[in-house]
Amino acid sequence: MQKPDMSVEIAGIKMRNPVMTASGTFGYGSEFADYMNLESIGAMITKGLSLKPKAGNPTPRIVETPGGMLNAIGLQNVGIDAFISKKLPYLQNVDTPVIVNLYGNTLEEYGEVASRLDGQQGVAGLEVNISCPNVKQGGIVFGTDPQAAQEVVRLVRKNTSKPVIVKLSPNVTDVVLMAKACADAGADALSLINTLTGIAIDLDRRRPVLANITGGLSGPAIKPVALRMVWQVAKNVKLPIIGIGGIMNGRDALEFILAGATAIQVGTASFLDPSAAQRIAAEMEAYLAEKQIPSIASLIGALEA
Amino acid sequence: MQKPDMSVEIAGIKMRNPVMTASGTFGYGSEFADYMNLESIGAMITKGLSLKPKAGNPTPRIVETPGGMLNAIGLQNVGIDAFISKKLPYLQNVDTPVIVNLYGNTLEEYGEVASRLDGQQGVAGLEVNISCPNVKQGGIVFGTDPQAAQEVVRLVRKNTSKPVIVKLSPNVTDVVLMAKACADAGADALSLINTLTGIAIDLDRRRPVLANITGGLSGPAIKPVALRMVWQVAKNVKLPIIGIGGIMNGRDALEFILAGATAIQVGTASFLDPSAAQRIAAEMEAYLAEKQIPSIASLIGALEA
Amino acid sequence: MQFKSMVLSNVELSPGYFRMRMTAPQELLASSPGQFLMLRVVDAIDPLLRRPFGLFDVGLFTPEYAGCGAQCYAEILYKVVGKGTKLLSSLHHGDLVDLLSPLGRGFEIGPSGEEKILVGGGIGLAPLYYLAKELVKKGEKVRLFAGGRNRDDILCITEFERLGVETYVSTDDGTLGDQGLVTEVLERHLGSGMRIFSCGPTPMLKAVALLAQKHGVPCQVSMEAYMACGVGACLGCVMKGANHTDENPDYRCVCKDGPVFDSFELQWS
Amino acid sequence: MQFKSMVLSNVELSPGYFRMRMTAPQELLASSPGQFLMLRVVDAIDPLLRRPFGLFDVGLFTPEYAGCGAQCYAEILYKVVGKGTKLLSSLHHGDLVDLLSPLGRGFEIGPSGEEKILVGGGIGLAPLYYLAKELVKKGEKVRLFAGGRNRDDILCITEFERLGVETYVSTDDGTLGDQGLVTEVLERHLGSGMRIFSCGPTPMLKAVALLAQKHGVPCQVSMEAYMACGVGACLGCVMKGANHTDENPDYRCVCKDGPVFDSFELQWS
Ligand SMILES: Cc1cc2nc3c(=O)[nH]c(=O)nc-3n(C[C@H](O)[C@H](O)[C@H](O)COP(=O)(O)OP(=O)(O)OC[C@H]3O[C@@H](n4cnc5c(N)ncnc54)[C@H](O)[C@@H]3O)c2cc1C
Ligand SMILES: Cc1cc2nc3c(=O)[nH]c(=O)nc-3n(C[C@H](O)[C@H](O)[C@H](O)COP(=O)(O)OP(=O)(O)OC[C@H]3O[C@@H](n4cnc5c(N)ncnc54)[C@H](O)[C@@H]3O)c2cc1C
Ligand SMILES: Cc1cc2nc3c(=O)[nH]c(=O)nc-3n(C[C@H](O)[C@H](O)[C@H](O)COP(=O)(O)O)c2cc1C
Ligand SMILES: Cc1cc2nc3c(=O)[nH]c(=O)nc-3n(C[C@H](O)[C@H](O)[C@H](O)COP(=O)(O)O)c2cc1C
Ligand code: FES
Ligand code: FES
Repeated sequence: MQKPDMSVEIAGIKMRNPVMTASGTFGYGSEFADYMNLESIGAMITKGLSLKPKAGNPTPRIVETPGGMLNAIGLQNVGIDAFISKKLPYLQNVDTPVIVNLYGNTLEEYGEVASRLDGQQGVAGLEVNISCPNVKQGGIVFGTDPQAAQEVVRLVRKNTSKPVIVKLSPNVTDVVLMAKACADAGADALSLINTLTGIAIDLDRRRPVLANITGGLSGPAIKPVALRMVWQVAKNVKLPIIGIGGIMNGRDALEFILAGATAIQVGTASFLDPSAAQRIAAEMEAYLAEKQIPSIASLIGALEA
Repeated sequence: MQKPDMSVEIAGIKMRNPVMTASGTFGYGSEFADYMNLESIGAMITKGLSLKPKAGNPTPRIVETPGGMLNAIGLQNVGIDAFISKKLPYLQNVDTPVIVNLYGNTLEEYGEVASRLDGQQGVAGLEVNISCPNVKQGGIVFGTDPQAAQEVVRLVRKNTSKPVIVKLSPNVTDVVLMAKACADAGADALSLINTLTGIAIDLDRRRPVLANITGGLSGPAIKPVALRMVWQVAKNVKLPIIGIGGIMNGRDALEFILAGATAIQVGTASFLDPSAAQRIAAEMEAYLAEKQIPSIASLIGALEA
Repeated sequence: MQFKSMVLSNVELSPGYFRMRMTAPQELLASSPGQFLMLRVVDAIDPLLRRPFGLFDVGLFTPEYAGCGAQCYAEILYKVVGKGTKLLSSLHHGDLVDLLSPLGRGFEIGPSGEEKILVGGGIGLAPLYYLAKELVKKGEKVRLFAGGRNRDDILCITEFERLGVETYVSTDDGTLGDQGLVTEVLERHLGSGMRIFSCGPTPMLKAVALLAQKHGVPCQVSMEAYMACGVGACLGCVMKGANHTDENPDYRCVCKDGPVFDSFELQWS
Repeated sequence: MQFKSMVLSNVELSPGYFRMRMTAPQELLASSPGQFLMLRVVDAIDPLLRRPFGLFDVGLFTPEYAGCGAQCYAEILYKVVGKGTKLLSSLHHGDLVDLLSPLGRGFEIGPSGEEKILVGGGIGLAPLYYLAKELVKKGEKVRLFAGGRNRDDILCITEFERLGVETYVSTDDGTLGDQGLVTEVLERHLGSGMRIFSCGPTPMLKAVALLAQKHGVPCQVSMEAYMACGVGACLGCVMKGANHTDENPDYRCVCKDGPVFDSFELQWS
């Protein structure tokens, strides 16, 4: 039979397949060029970007946990100026849509970063990370409060003509409530999940392993929670969804598609296998071919539940 | 040196060591008598008990996930009458405190189960599972709403003279808020965490693996989240805490003690190793002996963070 | 009982089907056919849970084995279907595994004199060999009906025949024995004075149970269910008993009340 | 580069210390001493992350090995400290592992004619053997100062001497070589016209860096950090550069900017 049609579109961003790289796990793309073909996947999402360069947290910043890992990088990044001058040019020459993940330490910063990126060639869309504290308001996390999240999304929406993807935090009682809030505020798509907050302890030293004490849990361990949240949101919100969380292979990825995701992101898997994103895209296509499923679109939300 | 003192006390319940068996993972105790000495551990917690016998969910009810498992048993249990007539007598002859885990399908049921147990010989305390839906109020889960949780705890408190341990759900934005609510309502101790809600998908059949669709995630995968919540609650609430989540060995257990737990519960580990609870108690004592730590009490909340 | 046992051999009998022999404590000789074991493949979290397997054979070593310490062995016959069994198939002589056994309720052999009819579908054959051995020891007349999709699913027939068991083989594609379902072959031979012992995929067991009922032949079935604890504690492996209703729940644990049930104990809908 | 390689040998040299030889692609010959590899012990999620190890040796097979397909080999020298290395130590000839290598920035050999001073603490010796081999090939004069807690921590000294390297051994407890810290021995021999290449626990590296500064000897150090990606993407392995301030962050990735740094590149406080 002929090749399955793996192409999908999210908020106007056309992708050759549903596989994206998750922010913070794929650097600025170039780091993986020796290990895979960057033009074999659907889209690349860059490391969380802020207005000014960000130092990030002291070390240790990462630790392995059962079936997962904790990270407390602290959103270290080069800042918008260096991104535009040093990182973006390389990405502009790769024939794969680039989505810039951004965040702000204050509400205003979100708006500024968004507008600074608005004019930029080769930025196909924005992914807004709301899983970070508002330094102005005693560190309450934007992504755990519907009002705060809405303000962020509205402001970003106002400051860009590019597609706005909002990335949801799983550390909430009701992810559907957060999803609806972001949808009402003008989000074009939703990506979920970000990491679950956890800690690891060094028993002998009687200290947390991470200098930051808490970190974000990622990897296979969180897959069941991620699938559940994607499924809940897909049932209750009309926006296209990008599924994230513990995806290690094509079968994992297709489970998220069945649960209602239009595309997926590969995060921690890229650390285990730097060509994971390309491999997963190939594994997904091979599955469709084997089962004689003509197009990936027919699997989106096809879970019988 | 002489043996370390492993004894702890929670809300008046004296235990020879901090190891308890987690509700639903240890049946009614007798199931494990062939595999371990039931009098080698601190306490036993029985399967979630309701007023009437409960059929539970259709099958499949369990599935393995990366580093964990999902269960949707549906709180199947024999009901209070059969528990008192058939299960309790056996437990009364075991020289280890028995704590009865209970739940209600309505607010009122919580009160009734509690009062029915109040008079019972050999019930050292009650553990109240608030991680279940209120059938009367459109299935909102008691354990995710501070008001609902408080009502439950107040009612149980009113209906029993026994120590009341409230078991918290991790599926909330702010576990400290829930903990405080339960403390204010009269809880004597808090146990956490219950399972994280997740789903598993059978790709080829395009269906959820569990008949109930969603299930509760347990096992090593959730340990970092459990440690984080225990640590947060211990810092902010004065009540004694029982740490639960992915404890597989003595080192895991001691990490929870450092994070602020006075005792711990062994759940999924008992499936991998039916003598896990006894082994973990022994491993904890061996660690203290090796490090020449005279008493477990000195480690409670000793994390330097 | 929980014990560590050493892998002695682990041989691929036909594509994807393995027979593994392990050392076992003397006490396992007290097990009965139909009982099972829970095996922990690796002392790690992936795979996390134990895997259940029926006892294919249990016995005393013949002298030439006497070297290896234990005097008793246990065998399982297994099919590679996923992560755990794949890992299991990679174990070598000398590797250690952690076992719980004997678990559950085995077959009830019934009065002697009857014809004992064994019905196995695919890997469902596993517990029937141990049963056949015990029946033959008691001098019973035993017949085996073994079915599978194709020739590769038919295992150990010679072993049964060596016991003096009369065997009837059928495959869906006719690549070995009669073409057709094992139940079709079975029906041609069913009569009074027989007792059926059956293990295999649930649809087959259901068909066998109906046949047995139709011909008034007592029938036991060995069921499968996802298991976590194997000791009746987690309630993960339950099946609906014949009289189960949501008002009067009657769930049976496959691990403890089973895996072997009288066919009329269960709800077959 | 990412490649699968076959374990050829995996030998315990002293309690808890192993030397493992693997097949490798020809391209690895282009690696330089001080570069490292990231090894995936099992294709499972426990342990999840790759483990970094320095290249202990890389070379062409001597003819007698020619059988095994590849023409090139890589070796690592490792200490069992936790889950991953324990599992690694259980691998046998024929097992496959997945590797990323060469990674990072290796040692800069510097002008010829200087005395090349190698300083290794415990397992820190690993990358220095590959370095010594290359230096000797270039006809440089090489001295090795190897330190450890006790005699079991001193490895492969004969291998270095066979290269013609002058070796100085010291142990904290004096069970082998001089009693005392490697830096004490080192200081007695430091002089101009030397260049230091050092690998070991961070406190030792700090002491070596200070010594080098005091005697005006250029010094490179090979650092360790927890790593996830190994390619500069996750920012998990960073260290503060000499001029790092929170306003003007200057973090260096050990995996990409290192693991080898000039001692003055880093903030040693
Ligand atoms: C009482 C009993 C006796 C059994 N005897 C045998 C035997 O003698 N030979 C044999 O080959 N198989 C037997 N099985 C089935 C065997 O347990 C499964 O094939 C095996 O657990 C699959 O594990 P896996 O990791 O390879 O598959 P995976 O699909 O990766 O397993 C994932 C999870 O599903 C469970 N699972 C998958 N298939 C089954 C199944 N059919 N039954 C129960 N749990 C399952 C696994 O235990 C595991 O928890 C028996 C099952 C039961 C309940
Ligand atoms: C560039 C580099 C080169 C190295 N070269 C060698 C070598 O040649 N020989 C050798 O024996 N060891 C070397 N190490 C250290 C080695 O990587 C660790 O000992 C190993 O990762 C421990 O894994 P584990 O699972 O046994 O220990 P665990 O404690 O179970 O590991 C848990 C986690 O911590 C990480 N970790 C633990 N210790 C270290 C450490 N010292 N450095 C970095 N990560 C660590 C592991 O990678 C893993 O992610 C090197 C480290 C780095 C960064
Ligand atoms: C080291 C690391 C850094 C990350 N940095 C970011 C970030 O900057 N912005 C963001 O939105 N998410 C970040 N994430 C979250 C991932 O994008 C992803 O949501 C999460 O890891 C879950 O997916 P996974 O299980 O496939 O890794 C980071 C994750 C890791 C492991
Ligand atoms: C099969 C199963 C059944 C459970 N039943 C109950 C229950 O009836 N009541 C309850 O409060 N918690 C129940 N739990 C939750 C456990 O008590 C425990 O909180 C959870 O499993 C986390 O601990 P673990 O990771 O050690 O398993 C159950 C867990 C499992 C796996
Ligand atoms: S497997 Fe736990 S009750 Fe049967
Ligand atoms: S290990 Fe990821 S950046 Fe160095």
